[in-house]
Amino acid sequence: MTNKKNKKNKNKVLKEEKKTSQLKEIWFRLKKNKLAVMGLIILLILILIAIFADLIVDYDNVVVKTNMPERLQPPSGKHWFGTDEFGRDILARIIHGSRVSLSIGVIVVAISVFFGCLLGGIAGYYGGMIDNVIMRIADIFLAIPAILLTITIVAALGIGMTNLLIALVIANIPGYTRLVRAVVLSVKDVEYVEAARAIGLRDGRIIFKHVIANCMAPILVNATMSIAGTILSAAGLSFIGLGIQPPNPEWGAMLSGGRQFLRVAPHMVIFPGIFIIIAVLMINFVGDGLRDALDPKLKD
Amino acid sequence: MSEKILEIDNLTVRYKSGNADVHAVNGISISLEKGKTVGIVGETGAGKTTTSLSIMNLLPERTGRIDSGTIKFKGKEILDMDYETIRSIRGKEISMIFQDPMTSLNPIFTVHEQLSEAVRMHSNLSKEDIDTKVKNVLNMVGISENRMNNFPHEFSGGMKQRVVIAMALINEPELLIADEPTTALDVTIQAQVLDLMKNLKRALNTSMILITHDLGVVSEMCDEVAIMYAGQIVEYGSLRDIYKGDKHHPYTVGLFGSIPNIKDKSKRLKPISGLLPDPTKLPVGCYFQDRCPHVMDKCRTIHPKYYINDNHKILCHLFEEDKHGQ
Amino acid sequence: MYKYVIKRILLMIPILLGITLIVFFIMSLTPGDPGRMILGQGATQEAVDKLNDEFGFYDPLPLKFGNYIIDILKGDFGVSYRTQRPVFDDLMVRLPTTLKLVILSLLIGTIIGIPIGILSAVKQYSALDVFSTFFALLIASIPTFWLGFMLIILFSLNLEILPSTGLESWKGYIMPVGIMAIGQAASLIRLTRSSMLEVIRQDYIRTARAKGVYEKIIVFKHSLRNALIPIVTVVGMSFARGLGGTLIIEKVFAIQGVGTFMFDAIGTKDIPVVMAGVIFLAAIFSLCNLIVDLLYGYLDPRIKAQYSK
Amino acid sequence: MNMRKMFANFLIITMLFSVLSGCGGKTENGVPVNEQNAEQKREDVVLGVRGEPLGFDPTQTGDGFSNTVELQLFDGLVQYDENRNIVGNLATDWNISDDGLVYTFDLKEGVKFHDGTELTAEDVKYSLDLAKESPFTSSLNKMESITVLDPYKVEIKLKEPYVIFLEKLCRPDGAGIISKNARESAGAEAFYENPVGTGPYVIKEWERGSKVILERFEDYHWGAAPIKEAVFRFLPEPTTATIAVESGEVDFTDNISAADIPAIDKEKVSIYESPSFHFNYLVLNTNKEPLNNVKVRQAIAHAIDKDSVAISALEGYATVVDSVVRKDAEGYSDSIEYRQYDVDKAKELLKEAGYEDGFKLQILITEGYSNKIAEMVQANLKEINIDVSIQSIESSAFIQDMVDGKHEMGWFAVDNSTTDASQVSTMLETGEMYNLSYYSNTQLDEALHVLNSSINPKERNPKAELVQKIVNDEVPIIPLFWRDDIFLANKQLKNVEELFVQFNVYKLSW
Repeated sequence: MTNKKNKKNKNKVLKEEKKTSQLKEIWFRLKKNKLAVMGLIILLILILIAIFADLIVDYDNVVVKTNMPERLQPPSGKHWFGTDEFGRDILARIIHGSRVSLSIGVIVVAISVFFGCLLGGIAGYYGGMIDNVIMRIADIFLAIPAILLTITIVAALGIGMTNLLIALVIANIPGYTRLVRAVVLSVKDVEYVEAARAIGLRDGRIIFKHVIANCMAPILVNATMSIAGTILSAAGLSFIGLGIQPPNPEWGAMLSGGRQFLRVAPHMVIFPGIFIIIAVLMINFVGDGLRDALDPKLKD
Repeated sequence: MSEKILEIDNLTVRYKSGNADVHAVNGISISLEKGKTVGIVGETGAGKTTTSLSIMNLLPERTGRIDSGTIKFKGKEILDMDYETIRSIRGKEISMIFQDPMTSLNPIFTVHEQLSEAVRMHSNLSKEDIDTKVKNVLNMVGISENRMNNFPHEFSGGMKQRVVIAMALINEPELLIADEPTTALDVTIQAQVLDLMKNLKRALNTSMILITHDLGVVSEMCDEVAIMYAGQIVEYGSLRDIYKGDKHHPYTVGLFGSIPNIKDKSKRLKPISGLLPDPTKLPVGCYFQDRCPHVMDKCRTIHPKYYINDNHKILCHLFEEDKHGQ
Repeated sequence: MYKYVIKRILLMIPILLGITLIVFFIMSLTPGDPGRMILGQGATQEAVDKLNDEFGFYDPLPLKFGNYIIDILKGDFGVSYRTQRPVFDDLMVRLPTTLKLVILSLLIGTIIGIPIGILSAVKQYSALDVFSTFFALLIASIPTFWLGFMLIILFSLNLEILPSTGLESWKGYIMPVGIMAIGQAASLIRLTRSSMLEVIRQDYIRTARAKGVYEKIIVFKHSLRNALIPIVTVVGMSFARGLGGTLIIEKVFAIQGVGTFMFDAIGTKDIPVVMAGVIFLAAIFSLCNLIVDLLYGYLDPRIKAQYSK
Repeated sequence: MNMRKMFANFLIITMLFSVLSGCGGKTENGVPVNEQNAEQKREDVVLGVRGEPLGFDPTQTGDGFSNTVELQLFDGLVQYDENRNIVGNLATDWNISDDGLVYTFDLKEGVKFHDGTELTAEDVKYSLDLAKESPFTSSLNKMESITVLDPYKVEIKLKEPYVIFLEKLCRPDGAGIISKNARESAGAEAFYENPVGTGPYVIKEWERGSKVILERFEDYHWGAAPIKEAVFRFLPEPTTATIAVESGEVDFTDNISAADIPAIDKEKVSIYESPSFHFNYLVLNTNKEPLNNVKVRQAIAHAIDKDSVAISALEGYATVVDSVVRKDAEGYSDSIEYRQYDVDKAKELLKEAGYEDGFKLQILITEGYSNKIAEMVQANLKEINIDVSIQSIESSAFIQDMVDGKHEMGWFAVDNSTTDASQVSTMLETGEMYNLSYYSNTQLDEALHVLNSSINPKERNPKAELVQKIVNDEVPIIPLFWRDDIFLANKQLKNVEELFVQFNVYKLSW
């Protein structure tokens, strides 16, 4: 028995070594890309702000509590980014808003990638009827302009955070299904998949462990980019009134709330906008860096 | 001394990369007489392709660096030439055949277009004249005229290599550089392509540099042979010196040892143990020291000098005592 | 080749049918009813119910969908609940505005984007390359409406040189088209650059150089022709998506385009308009898809061969 | 091009934006367009309105955008003068029967339709018969019958007494008189888009999606209008409409967001303001737990800071009220001790009701400033730990859900184009469609019935006071404010104030 266990550990160790060296290699290449490093650092800061938002600023009486005498004040010593139409400090609301805005991107992409891999994997691996059906449905969803599809779904389910997420996920799944299917097709006939099939692994394991694991690179890069894209479209949806409902301070909602005061209090629109740009830009940098790091051909 | 078409003297080429530079070519010298063919033999990664690319200054712009050495073509120094001069030589006086025919042709242009472009670049012949030239060269390489307007993907590997050869020879260059022209082809096609190149060479009296790791091809095609190892020519000599000579560099012995010989009954081939040294951290002394059966202390400390016997040169301490290189 | 085109057009029909089914289903989930929407707050409940009956709003879903499909096949896309006019008349009024925006921005975006993309690929890691990549990523990270506001504050409010509304004069076009064009250029720069980098590394480029071909010809003939396929896809698709996608720009600059038209229709649950609009946009999308695929054939003989097989 | 330099550039660009936008305010770069050609008198006016009309048949349209244009194309039997008294228009005089059920009108002679034909009693009967049945003019469905007594005399019988019937007849966008034979010959469909009326303007051109151009009707029976051409441009976005007026592209707009007012350049344009008939209030659904408990409703009434709600919603451009009847309306009673903003009293009442640790409550709203009201109410009620969640849905679905009673608390607003106390019946009379509180009180119903039927103040005022007392005690609804109408107009445009009475371009001039 022990012998078998040792062998397993040895394999694990070997695999560990192989994996770490692979990761080290990617990290090594990523480090070279200065923009990506900057992106990572600033993203970490934003994430830390989001996590410790409660410690930085008290939610109830700073972020939500109205204080009408101090409404619409421009940036000042007391309120670095000024106050909104209810007299609430905009910097505090941005800090808390980061929690919602950043998580929207990650949640939506995570779910869509999961379903994308599931559907794309099956379609790519089995081909034939299943592939045709899944891909035709994907084509149907892709043919409807994304923003109109999202609006229709939100109009149907009603305005609110969860419905916004559902709408964005549904709009994203077809894209990922197609991406994963294409990658699976290119990897499917490669020898090691033949070998895996030969030693009798069940299809499920083959699809997920071997095939999809090896298409992680393009999926990962694409996922990073679409986290950025999702944050932007969530802000867009809030702008046209379908986004997050008050009082929780999501950046997009703050932007659309401030739109009315564009001339009187432009700061209400400028600062949340800048934070959206910074967050999305940094994610794009990391995504760009990842693409170069993961795609060996693109070395210097 | 017949006229030298190409003289490479102490060429050193380095690839700049983020953390450690790759020393691909470390001071090689080759001189080639007109009409002759020199074979460059060595394992992959020995610096053969880098040498061939440097001749026409085709090294990747950002990373390739020619640190030292001179390349004289018909007496003129190539490294000093401005863009227009070097461009006018490429494909006109010197041309190249690359290894993988599958990717050497532009997939979206017809064969005729790619061939006629080679002519258009160096002459302003009328369309008809160019067409006749293209037809002639295609016939020369055994491809029928009416396939002229096909696309590369409509040809087999062997046929594509013939097109590449046609493209290289269409302007009747004086020097032809062939970088492993037959490696990607299977054996039967390989023989046809080699015969074709031999006839064309004789017909057009082109001098040629043939790069290969196949000693059989060298013996058939070349007049002189240079054996490269880790960016250096460890042995250089005429066909007779290399194949019949008594003194050989240990690496050459190892190379010949690893060729299967129908007459030899022994079951196992004698491969050279170990691997090429890491080009970013080349050892002091002789680069072959880790794999050389006759390694001596001197080999690990002092870099060997050439033992020269008439035209035959060997870079190894074993032979140094007999006669010091002039 | 024609066989392929006909096959693709026939394939569009099930897709359009599928779209109709999905959008119809989603729209039926939306709250509210046309009767109340038309008669407004003042009307009595009986009047609202009577009107809803006329529209067959209370029929069971499958019956409603069946009738709708039959009408479409007869070419009758029905009448907008709100304006009582045939749906396509209203859509056609809005189409030229959006078309102008999309085509103009696409043209400018392409004219700026592709050359810069090529240059930054040819001169990789040069100042131009680093800056254009940074610029492209920056523009891709800015929410369109935020940029719109900033420009309105800057040019309409403070400098008062550009109108902030609609497309009355040519000046009205500058900001909306400008924003869309930069966005287009940004994505094209990144795409052209990576696509060109991919091609420049190919062996046949080295062969061309070895043939003594001029650098300019190598870049613009050999490399660009090969790099065009992904570029053509993006340009084709952004035109198709542009028609429905200019909603945000239309909202910021108060332009009555297809985007706002669809948005209001969805909001006011004007089902015939939403259905007709989505089918129309999807049809254009599929057509663009087909045109792009045909362009592939033209650009790359290997693909053309597959088509005629 | 190292990293530090690039990041510095990025900062500079963002600073540039904020600096330039921060300074806002005025630049004196030359005189705006409209003042340059002030010398030769302008003959046209460009009006920025919020949306596009659907059609121009007063009896077949109910939306505000169509009404705005219809006001220019048709006349009613009677009209308001500048102090909102009712005077004759197509009718020279009229009398009302004692029981308030029969109205007889003598028509003005020689009034021309746009197609040159003459107005007769037949046209009046035809128009009002249509309005009697149409779902778009529900307030006129109270008419029983219209009979032609002679070519210039007509009699209208009502189903039940309707105190504000004459006010309704003042509105040509519902009770406008249309030409009978023009509509019958062209057909309802064609008439819907090019109507024939007697009003001061005629449709010249309708550019869908962008503007409607009206042309002066030369032989209008009160004399041709000073403005020859009136262009209605559709500007849905308030901020854009405001800028359009400031930049001189447009001469007038009623689509202003109160938030922009401080930034408007007062030298270039003039701002007019006056209370409207748009009454905003909070609805408490008495069928729903715990709103069925009167103490809870009273507590909520005390917890709402109405002034802050008005500021957050409309920047204070509203008339905040305590009573369901406005101060300047007849019948307002100042003897009642109305509920004031008092958080402690609210907590006390909640404790008495047994809900001091609070409960969850949903407020139903729709697009527009009601979001701001909801956010303010949410913040106010948080003080007495009532946890309010906001549910916003599209306007027509919102009305339907409220009518179906799906709401707990809700915002609502009515515009009955009157401040008369009788209008409370639409909100609180038992069985009324818009009694959204589902509140029923026989005493209140009886008082409202009197208010609707009798016209003499001695009978009405005590009833009005009773209504206000019951509403204040029982709190089925919480009155908030009457929204102010705000107009923004070119400095040269004259008597813009008259538009507050009724949106008649006829009154404007340069």
